[in-house]
Amino acid sequence: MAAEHKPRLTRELVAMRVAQELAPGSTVNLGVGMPTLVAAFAPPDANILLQSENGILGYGGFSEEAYDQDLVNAGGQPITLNPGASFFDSAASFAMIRGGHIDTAVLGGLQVSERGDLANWSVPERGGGSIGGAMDLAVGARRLIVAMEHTTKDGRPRILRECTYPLTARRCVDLIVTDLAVVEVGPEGLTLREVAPGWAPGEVVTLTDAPLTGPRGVPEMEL
Amino acid sequence: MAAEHKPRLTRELVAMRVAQELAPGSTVNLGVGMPTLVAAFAPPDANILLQSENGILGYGGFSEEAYDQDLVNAGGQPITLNPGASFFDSAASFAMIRGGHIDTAVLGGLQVSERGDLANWSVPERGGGSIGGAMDLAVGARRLIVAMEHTTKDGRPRILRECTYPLTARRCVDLIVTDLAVVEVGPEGLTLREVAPGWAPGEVVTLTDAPLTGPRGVPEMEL
Amino acid sequence: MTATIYEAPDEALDGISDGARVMVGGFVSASSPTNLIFALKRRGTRNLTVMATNIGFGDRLDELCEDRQIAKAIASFAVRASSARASRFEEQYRAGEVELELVPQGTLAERIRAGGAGIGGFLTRTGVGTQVAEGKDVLSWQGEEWLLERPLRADVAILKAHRADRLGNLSYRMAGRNFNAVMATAADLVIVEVEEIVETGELAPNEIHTPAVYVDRIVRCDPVEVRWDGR
Amino acid sequence: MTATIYEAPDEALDGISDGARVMVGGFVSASSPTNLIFALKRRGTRNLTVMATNIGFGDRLDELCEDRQIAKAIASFAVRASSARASRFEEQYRAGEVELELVPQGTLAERIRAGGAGIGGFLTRTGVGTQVAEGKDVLSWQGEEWLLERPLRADVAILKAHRADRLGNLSYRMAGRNFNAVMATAADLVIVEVEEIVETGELAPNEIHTPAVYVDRIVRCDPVEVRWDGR
Repeated sequence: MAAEHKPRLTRELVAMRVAQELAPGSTVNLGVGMPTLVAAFAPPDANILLQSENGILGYGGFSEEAYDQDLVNAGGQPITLNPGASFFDSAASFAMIRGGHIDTAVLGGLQVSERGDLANWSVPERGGGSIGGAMDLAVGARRLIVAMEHTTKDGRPRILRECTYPLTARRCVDLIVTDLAVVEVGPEGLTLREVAPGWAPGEVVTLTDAPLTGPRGVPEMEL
Repeated sequence: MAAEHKPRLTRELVAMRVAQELAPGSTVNLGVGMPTLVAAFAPPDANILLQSENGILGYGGFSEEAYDQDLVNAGGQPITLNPGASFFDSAASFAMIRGGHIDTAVLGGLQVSERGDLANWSVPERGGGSIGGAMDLAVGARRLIVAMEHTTKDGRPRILRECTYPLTARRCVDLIVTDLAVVEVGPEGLTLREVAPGWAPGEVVTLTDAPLTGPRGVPEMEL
Repeated sequence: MTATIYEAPDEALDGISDGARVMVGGFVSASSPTNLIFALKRRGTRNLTVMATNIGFGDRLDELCEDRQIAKAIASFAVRASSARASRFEEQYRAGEVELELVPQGTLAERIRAGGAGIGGFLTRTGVGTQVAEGKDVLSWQGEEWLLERPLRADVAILKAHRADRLGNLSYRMAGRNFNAVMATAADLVIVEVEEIVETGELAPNEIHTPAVYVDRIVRCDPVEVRWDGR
Repeated sequence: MTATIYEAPDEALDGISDGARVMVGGFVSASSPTNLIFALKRRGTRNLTVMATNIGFGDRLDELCEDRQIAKAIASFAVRASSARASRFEEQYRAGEVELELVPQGTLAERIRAGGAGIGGFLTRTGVGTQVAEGKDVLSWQGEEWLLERPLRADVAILKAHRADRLGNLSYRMAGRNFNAVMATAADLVIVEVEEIVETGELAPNEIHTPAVYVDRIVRCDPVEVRWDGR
């Protein structure tokens, strides 16, 4: 079977793999889109504090039933609160984000470069894009995980030597989790840490523009 | 009787005259020392909101009986709260002060220049001095009233062509109320607006280093 | 000054003129001043520069585009990267009919705070090396590059809080503080819709999120239901 | 990380070493971390740089001068202009034995906020044309001069709040927020004495002034009576 037709991880499985990265007791901000799904896979006893940039620390899950328009996350979704949750204004929220008080942010991505540059807010050929809190989170979080599809819909790599889309921030990404692989960004470039079940490292390398080191003996993700 | 031996206004009378300057409904910050006394003379029905830079808006008077160490003003004095009072932190308090949200600040003074420069925090010959909130209030308040003695204890003028003590801020004073006079600071210099009861304008001019315009027909203060 | 209480949102907007710079509080559905937005629509004021974190994503600010009242938006979310159903703002933006200054959300909040706090500018790492840095001063300090961002102020802010007292103190509900609390400090005229007005003294001192000194006008309105429409 | 609860203030200071930069919250008597100050005295840690809005004006920070633990203070009130009874800090300052960086109170609060908020500097009119401006960059903007002030951070902050929950959320009483709330954001290790520790969930979300993310250690202590001694 040609690599481009093999099954890839679903969005939920990518989120599940990202959730394994969250340290117990850490403070985490989940971006809109695929990163939002991570909340459902965080171990409930890990005491993870979820921060939402519209001014909430300690929200729980998503609940349509509990819908209250004054209690939505940064994606506008209805959420619940955990005991110990608190509210604050947007300036205080971004002081928290930009001041390095968020242990891990998980953002969606359009492109990541071999140096860890991230592009995730604009698709120039579509002539639009919005920044939201992405630039602040990319710069301010102590650790940045990007959750994205490994290639575009027409099969072009999203992990590149240089981003071609407008940047969100330079040298900000620490880990990339895609539907094909886990890739770590280090000072020397990118390292392939894990591949999706059923995928060979070489197949992943073929679908990656930037050079990946360590492609031999790379384990499959455990999900 | 030589001018230097004539009775001058007491601190309470200076404070009473300053209180006449406070517009109904205005937000006012009173510095430590003589300005603090102004609180007692503000008309109770004028709805003046007193701000204290340690994070209180809407305090009332001073009350030893009500002493609570968590409820003190910027001078460390025990205070009471009026209905509608609120608390905030020091960064928020100085955002309020520096952002132009205080209508009037009343500060003590050591020297004022003819341009309205204020020196009120350091006496170099004594080798000390502390700034506290004075520089922020001098720059941030919409209107700055200085309440001070017209001369030093040994009779030297405190209203000068140039301040000789370290400045609090340049061109910040709008009105000077002393134990001898009310002096307005304008773009063209200083104007003598009122004199203390029993004092002649010429006597005040003699005790003032900076030129004062309008010294004929100046009324006595009404207290 | 003690806040003035108005009977209806239309009256509360009295004095807003064409060309005004207007801050609009709320975060999508949370504590959005929707009654005041509707009143601004009825009023027909034109050529507005609107500052809001989002426009056209469930909030009702997009309705001001129906009669082309907005000339420029300063926002963090305004145009989708995806090809989803377009808001009116997006249509007008893509047609070159409205101007957009896209600002990172944290920089937007901090610029507004600076505008209210008498700060003449601040240095942030957000936006360095991106399109956001174009035309701005970049300063080096401690081995890093920092963008010098400037304060934002407005002629008018339209905001929503949960409760106000007669003096003008405000208390927000849940995640309602968001941009409302910062915008209250940074506009010459601050107009707030609230769900309830109580007597002065009924809000406890530590329950007040926006002190009365920041508030000029209050109007009681039933909240309008608004909902994020996805992205 | 969830805050750690300590049994005694002496243990809560574990790890503070000679030469540490220490922020001390409180405003004179209001929410002063006096139990932690006393513990720091007992500990005998030396060569400290202390950041606090006041020292020796009723607060008990002056007691650290008894054994010359303070090498430098960054403060807004520390030395009287008058010839009133001197604090130990004043005596040591006048004898040239301690260093003092005198900072306007608003600039001190804003520099600490900047340190906690990832701001690399900010422009203020406070201090322009005064001794405070010496050695600092002055930038012109909109026809005015602005001082570029830099952020402040510390190794440790010792603070007092009224109540904490087990997660580390803090609630202050009356005018207790003052410098405590900003310093909580700007130190690598944040240690807080509180009058009461409650179960997580017992502080209402809008009653929390310092979210748990900022707090490392909590210790329950009866408050010490302190009083302003005049100026």
